[in-house]
Amino acid sequence: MTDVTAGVLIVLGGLFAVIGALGLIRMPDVLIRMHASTKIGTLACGLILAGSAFVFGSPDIIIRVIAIVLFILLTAPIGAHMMGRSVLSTGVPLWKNETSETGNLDEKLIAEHTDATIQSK
Amino acid sequence: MAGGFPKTVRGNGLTGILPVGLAALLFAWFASMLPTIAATEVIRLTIPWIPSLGIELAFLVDGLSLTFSLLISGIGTLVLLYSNTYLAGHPQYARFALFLTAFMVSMLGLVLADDLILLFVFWELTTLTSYMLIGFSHEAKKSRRNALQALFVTGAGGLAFLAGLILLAAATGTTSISGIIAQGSALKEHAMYLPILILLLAGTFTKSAQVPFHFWLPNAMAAPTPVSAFLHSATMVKAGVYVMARMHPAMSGTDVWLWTLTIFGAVTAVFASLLALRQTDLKQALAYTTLMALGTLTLFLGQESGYAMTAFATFLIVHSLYKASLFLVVGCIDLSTGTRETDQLGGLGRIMPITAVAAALAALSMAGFPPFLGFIGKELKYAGALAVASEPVLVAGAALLSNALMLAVAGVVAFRPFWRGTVPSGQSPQEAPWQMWAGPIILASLGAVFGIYPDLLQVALVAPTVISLTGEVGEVKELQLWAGFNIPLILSIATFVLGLLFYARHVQLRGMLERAFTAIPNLDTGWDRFLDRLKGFAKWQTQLVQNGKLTSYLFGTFLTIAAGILLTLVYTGMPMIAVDLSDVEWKHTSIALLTIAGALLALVTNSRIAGIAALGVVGIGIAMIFIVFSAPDVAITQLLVETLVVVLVAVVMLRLPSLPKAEFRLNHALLSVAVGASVSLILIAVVSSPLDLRLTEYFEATSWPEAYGRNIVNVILVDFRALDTFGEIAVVVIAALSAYALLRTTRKGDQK
Amino acid sequence: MNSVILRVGTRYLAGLLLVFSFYMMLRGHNEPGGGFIGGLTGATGFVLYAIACGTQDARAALRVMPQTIAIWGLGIALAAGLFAALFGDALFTGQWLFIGATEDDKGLPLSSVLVFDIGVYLVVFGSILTLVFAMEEEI
Amino acid sequence: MNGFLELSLEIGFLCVVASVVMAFIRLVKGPSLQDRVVALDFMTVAIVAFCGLAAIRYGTPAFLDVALVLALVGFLATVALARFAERNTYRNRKEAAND
Amino acid sequence: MEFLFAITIGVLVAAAVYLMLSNHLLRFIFGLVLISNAANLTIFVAGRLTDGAPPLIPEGADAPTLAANALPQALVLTAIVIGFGLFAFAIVLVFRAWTSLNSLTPDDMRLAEPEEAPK
Amino acid sequence: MNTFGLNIILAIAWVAFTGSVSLVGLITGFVIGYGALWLIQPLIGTSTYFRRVTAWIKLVIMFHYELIVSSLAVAFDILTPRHRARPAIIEVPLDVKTDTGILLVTNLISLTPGTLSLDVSEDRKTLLVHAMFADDHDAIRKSLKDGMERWVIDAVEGT
Amino acid sequence: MSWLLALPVVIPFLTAVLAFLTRQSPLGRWISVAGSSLLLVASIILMATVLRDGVIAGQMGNWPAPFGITLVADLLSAVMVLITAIVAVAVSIYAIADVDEGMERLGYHALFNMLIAGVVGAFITGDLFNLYVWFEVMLIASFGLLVLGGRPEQIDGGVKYVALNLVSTIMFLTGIGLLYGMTGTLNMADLASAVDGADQRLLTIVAVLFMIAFGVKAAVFPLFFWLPASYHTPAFSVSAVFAGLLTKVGVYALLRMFTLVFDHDTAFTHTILLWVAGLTMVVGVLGAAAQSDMRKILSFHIVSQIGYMILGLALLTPLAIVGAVFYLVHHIVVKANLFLIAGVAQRIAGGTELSRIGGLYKSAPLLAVLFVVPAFSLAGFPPLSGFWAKFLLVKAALDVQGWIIAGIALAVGLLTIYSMTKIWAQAFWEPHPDGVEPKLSSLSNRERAAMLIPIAGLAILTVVIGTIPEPFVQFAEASAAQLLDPTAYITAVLGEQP
Ligand code: NA
Ligand code: NA
Repeated sequence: MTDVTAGVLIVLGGLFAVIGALGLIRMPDVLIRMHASTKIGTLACGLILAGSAFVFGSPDIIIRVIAIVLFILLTAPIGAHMMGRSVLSTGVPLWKNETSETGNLDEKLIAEHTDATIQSK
Repeated sequence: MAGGFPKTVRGNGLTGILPVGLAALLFAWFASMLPTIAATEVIRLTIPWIPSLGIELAFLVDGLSLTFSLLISGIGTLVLLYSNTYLAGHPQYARFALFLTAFMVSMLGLVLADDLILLFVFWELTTLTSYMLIGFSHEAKKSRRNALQALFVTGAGGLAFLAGLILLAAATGTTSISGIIAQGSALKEHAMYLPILILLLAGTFTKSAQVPFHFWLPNAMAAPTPVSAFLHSATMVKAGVYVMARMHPAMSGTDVWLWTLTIFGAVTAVFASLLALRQTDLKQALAYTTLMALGTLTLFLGQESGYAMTAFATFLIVHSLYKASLFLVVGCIDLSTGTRETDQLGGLGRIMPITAVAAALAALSMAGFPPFLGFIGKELKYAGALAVASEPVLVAGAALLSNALMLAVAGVVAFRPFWRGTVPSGQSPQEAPWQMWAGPIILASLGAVFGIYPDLLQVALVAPTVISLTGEVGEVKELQLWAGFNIPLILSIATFVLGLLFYARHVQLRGMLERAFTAIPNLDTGWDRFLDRLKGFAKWQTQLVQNGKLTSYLFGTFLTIAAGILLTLVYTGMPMIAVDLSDVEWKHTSIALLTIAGALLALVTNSRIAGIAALGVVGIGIAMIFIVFSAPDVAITQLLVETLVVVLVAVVMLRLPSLPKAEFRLNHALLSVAVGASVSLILIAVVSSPLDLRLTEYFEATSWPEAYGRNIVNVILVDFRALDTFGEIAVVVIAALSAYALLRTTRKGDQK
Repeated sequence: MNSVILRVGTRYLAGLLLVFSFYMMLRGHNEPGGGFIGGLTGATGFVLYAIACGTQDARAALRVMPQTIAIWGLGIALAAGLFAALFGDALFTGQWLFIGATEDDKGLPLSSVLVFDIGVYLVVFGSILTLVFAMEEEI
Repeated sequence: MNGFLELSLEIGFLCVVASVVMAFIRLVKGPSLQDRVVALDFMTVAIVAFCGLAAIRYGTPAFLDVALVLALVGFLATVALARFAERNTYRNRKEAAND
Repeated sequence: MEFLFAITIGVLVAAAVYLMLSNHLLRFIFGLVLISNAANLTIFVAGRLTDGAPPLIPEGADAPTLAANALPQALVLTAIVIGFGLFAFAIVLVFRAWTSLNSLTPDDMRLAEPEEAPK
Repeated sequence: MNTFGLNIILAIAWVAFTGSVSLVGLITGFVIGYGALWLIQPLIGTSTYFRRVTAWIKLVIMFHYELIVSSLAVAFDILTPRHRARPAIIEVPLDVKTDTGILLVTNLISLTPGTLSLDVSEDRKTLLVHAMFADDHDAIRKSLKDGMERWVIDAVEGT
Repeated sequence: MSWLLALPVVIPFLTAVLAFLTRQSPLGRWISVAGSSLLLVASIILMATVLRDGVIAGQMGNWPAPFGITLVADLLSAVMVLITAIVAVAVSIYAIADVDEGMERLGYHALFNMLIAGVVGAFITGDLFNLYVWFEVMLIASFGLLVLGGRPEQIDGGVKYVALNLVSTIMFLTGIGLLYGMTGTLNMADLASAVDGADQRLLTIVAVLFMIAFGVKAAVFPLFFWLPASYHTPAFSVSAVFAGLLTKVGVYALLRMFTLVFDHDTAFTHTILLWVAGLTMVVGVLGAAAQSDMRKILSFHIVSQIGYMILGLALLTPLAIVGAVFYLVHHIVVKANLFLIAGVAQRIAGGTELSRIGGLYKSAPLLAVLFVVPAFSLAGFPPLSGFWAKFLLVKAALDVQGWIIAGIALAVGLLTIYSMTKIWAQAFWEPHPDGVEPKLSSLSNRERAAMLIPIAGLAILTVVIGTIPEPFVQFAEASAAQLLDPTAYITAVLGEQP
């Protein structure tokens, strides 16, 4: 039974991984691609790791798996945030369908962030 | 060096006197050996030096070496005495005296050495000290040039000489000179005889300035006159002659020996005497006459007859006496009048009477007038020449011509300045102080004394020398002023007539010679061209290999790698290769492909970020390999390091410009493929046979029971091979400190 | 880097990485890990700190100059090797002390090998930070 | 290990490797710096999953340790590159302003 | 399996050599990273490859039943760290080359070996 | 959360890492955690808060629910040939005050597909969110404020 | 026994640690001097022991060979360690005057001692991978020292030095991997017999790979580019220790590996080495002839003289190995000294470019004397050490009818004379172009002592080797015997084995 659960989780995780990667290829601009990679990737990873927790079943493995997932949950969004921020501040061209409400956002961000970074030196 | 003798004739104090005393002591010491040697005995002194190479500090005093020793130490004493006044007050006199004394000692060592290698040591020491002495006026460019020339030419010969000595030692199985001579004629039959001879002669001919290696000697006159007197008349240049004489018993008697020495000697003698007459500078003229003497001595050594050997021994002494004397006289004239040009000299006889007498005595000996030793020498020369086995006429003719020219030169150098004309205006010459005329007078007088009492010389030196040369007592010929009316006497008379004629016509002759010699290629200007060519070639070659371009260096290095491996492969043939693809899973293939794809992306991309990302992909691919093939520790480390690499590159790249577009270079591509293919091929061959797992099995067996660790990799790192790990962390520390230092000096460097 | 999110995240992550790095180091003898991996991980924590809050803050937090840490690490590693001299063993011979050892259980192992690994940890940690801090400051 | 799990694992590997390959395509195509970095970041996460699969496949929890480390530090590269992009833009603009 | 990765290593080396030969220091660095990886992998592959058996001794056992060759792993680990040290220095050097020589093309760096030797 | 609490968490983390739950392990973890915190001291301001266990549990559950539901939405968009997405960058005013709170909010928003936290303004009052399905900006703002931010405030800053 | 072997490595490391911790104060330099002196004492004891007991080996960590790492000292290793210690003492004293406070604060003394540790480690290890590690220690320390000071030409030279040495390092590493893959062992004594079981064709190829990797380190033709590109750029004490020691580690490694392990097809491998030796001699000496800077001339001469040492190895007769060992020792002393002297010349005459300096003979006669000794020793004048070195090798070449190579060796000697006299004529004899009189008295008493004492010491050593060569020749003979018949070495490491 655990094997079946694990198998399902693994296959599901694998499918999500593929979907995430597909999103990475298919989606029209970088921010949208990040949606695909950050969350779906995390989800896929979590599912597969959960699968392995099921297979091993021992508490230390489960704790370890939980730790891994927590670490990813902690770090992945921070990375995504950094990337997103840099997308805005470097003025990467976005998809035509973007409907942002802030007009000169990138200028503002550059002024706000990078200035401080450089000046802090 | 214009304008009078030094104000003070007190010389250079203790620095000046000590060497004289030392030299005199040495002379006295050698003189005390005369009775022993005259009794045809030898004195030996042997101290072990390098037993493992069979090299000894072996010294031998026999007739030949004692003759040389006495000449060296005796003339050395007088020259040092002379120099003390000649260079009185010179700021570098101490160095001068040191070098001159060192030279003298080296020269003594050379003639006393009874070991080939020891001999060579002293041989090179004379080269070195003479280099220092020729370049004594080191602030003059000419001195430096001529010193280098002398060093280079004799040094080149010296190296050939060394090769010859080594071969000689190998052929005879000993480095002992006595030992070699004792082997008798075995050497002459040895297969290596000819190469040995050629190499040895290369050394002796250059050192003794035989044509065509003669050009350095006149240039060496850049040295102060006492040096010329000592080195280039009496001693150093005779080192070559000495060695030929020393090896005479072991090596002479073959056709090669005979003809080589005869031809080189004869040509040198004639050529040099012509050149001597051509000179207007007294010192230069004397320098060429030295060449003539060296040629003559070589010529004699070519022979085997007792006449030739006796003539050699006698002429050796004669020449040393008069030539040293004349050089010293020229030094006096030079200091007194400020010039050495014959045309600007005259009438010095009344003002410098003692010097004039010395000059006259020496010149008469040189010209070969009776009753001077020079006359006896000349007679023996002719006798020796006529005793030459083949072509005696040619040899005698050469001797005649050179002797006549010698007479003319003697007139020009030692007669004219004193006894003809008047002192040119503007000169106010004085008699030399006694320290400076003592030497010439003593040496010149000895020429007369020995001429009148030849037996003195005969018994004490000539006979023992000839015995050294021939090994037989019976070969010694009598030294006598009157040997009866014979062919040598007739030749002597002819010499006088011809010589006086040459003297009378020397100005016209000089003009003729001038024209003739400008037509002959001059090796001296050739020297400068040689050096330029050498430098030019060196520059060209260096530009070629060391062109300052890193890409060339890298290309060369990688080319060496590829060529080294592939050519070796051609030599060895293909190593055993077994390809087993049965256990390859699709996973493995995809990981490999991913890694390759990453590498190719890094290769082709013009975007820095794509490049870094590509490296990241390669890193990930390799980490996956480590994971799949059971190396979790390595995988973790790989991933951590990869992350840090990206971080560092990202920091540094902020200041670097974008990548330029890469141009495709076919030669680079071919080389890269060759290197890559070689590595692949070797690795495939390596993994084609099974691996001996002794070490790993030991680690597996002992890791837990003995090293208390379950992670074998970690146990290897911190226990089995902890020293590696220690070195490794040292690398990490040093890398950090080095990079830190490099970064921190930025500001300092930029501010400059 | 002037990001609130990163700064706050770093607050947790840096500590987590440090603790995690000690863990990786200590377990290294029996499980994947060890001084290198520990040191690298620990350094990563401070690298993150430096990126998020600037090197001044990171240096202040570290209190000791990183190069001093590195060189002390080297000294400690060397000392761990030299320790064997006291027992007449060769350089880098592991010296073990099992606290509370019984028949079945080896107890709590203390060893020169562990000290060595700590040295390795400190070297890697200190060296990387030396490098990264200096680069951050100079570039 | 039964057949179902083995099959699932094989599918899992296939999917993960395929996703890595697709991410690589994005990495090659770019076009922006961020695209490439996102692709690389995705690969990192995929390797974490890969470690999980390897741990099951070979019955060795040791590979989970690899995942553990990677989960913690993997994002550092992303952060560094993102920061590079920002600072680089700023520098370029500043230089352009100075010109 | 080894064959496959031997080929992979060859490609890595070839790419690395080409990059190192390009007259640009950043590309040289890229090449350096690649070739270091290739060298590490060479040791690993030369020590033979074993799937799924990390050289860890299970609790309760005295020795592993089947384990991958641990020695090359230790060597590679050492080599990776050393390689990192060298890389770190190299990248800083490249940076310094840019700031003090204002060039990343080494063939244009002619201070140590000037084009024309001064007379 | 005060320093002590953080330390406890680190100690627990330690136990988690070592995988052996014991007093010795906990103490060791506490000591090592203490060391780590000591090192990063300047980062930790003085702060005291209750832990709201129930709020935490709710947060965890809701987060996972959101994660799965919106993942499916994004996956659907990826897999279907036409892009339904109407992406936009939206400014969301922030009520959450504490560092931990901000981090949680932003991270959780990022982790739920469809929304991605791009940045927090320097004054910590505004959050920039990239939303994939942003036909109605205000609706998104509202759902975020009433959903994720609310739950986080309850868990972290609740009285 | 094992501590005797370990101490020469441990001492410089401890010194480096202490020197680094005290880098902000002048104490660092004294620690460095003390550490080097201690190293000297340790290496003397080591040498005495090896002379008394023959080859000694120590198993680090008490793990038996070939499983752990073995440190081994035969006569060659012992003498290399000893000479390294001597150079270390000389240079650490010299550095007191030569290295400025800025460099000290950046850790000069620590880097220097780490370099020495790496060199000593390389000489004393009996494990191939461990050799790689020491190579790296040495290499990375040399990187740091080379660019310390950060002048642009240092950076330029550093780029080339680093780039090419990294290539060599990676080749070495690859070679180790391959050799391990063939034999399953890393212990060099163990390798000596383990290679017999390997595919001999493959072994030859791997041997060539090692030859190239070590060839870069040893700076032989056509792999020496990095050396003349960089050695004239760093601080003088740095270039002295580089010139003396670094390339010699490469030569040592060649000597060790190609007598102990790769002796299966000497007809091929050692013929290549012979070609390499000849070309290296010639190309190096011509390179020197093309230079006009003292340090550049000396740098190219390093290359040229490496050729002589390789010649000894290539001929592989007892006498040739004697010559190589003798040359190795002589060269380290002499070459390090010449670079130190160049440093003094730079200080008092204002440079090393020969056309811009002069007058040293007239106004600094002591320096002139001190220069003459190593310079003419290098040129091979008797009775200085270089003569015997050259003599032995030429004799060895002639003994095997190697006419051409002997001729090359001699001709290169002549060109060496040319270079040395060029320096002598232009820096010493020729008046200074600016009319200044460079005097040693322009240095402070402390500087004068710090710079001249090591120079004088090394010069005296040169003279001693030259005039009393017997013990040195005997030593070299014993060492060559050990190299050519490695039984003692192997037994010392592995114990009595079938
Ligand atoms: Na063998
Ligand atoms: Na000059």
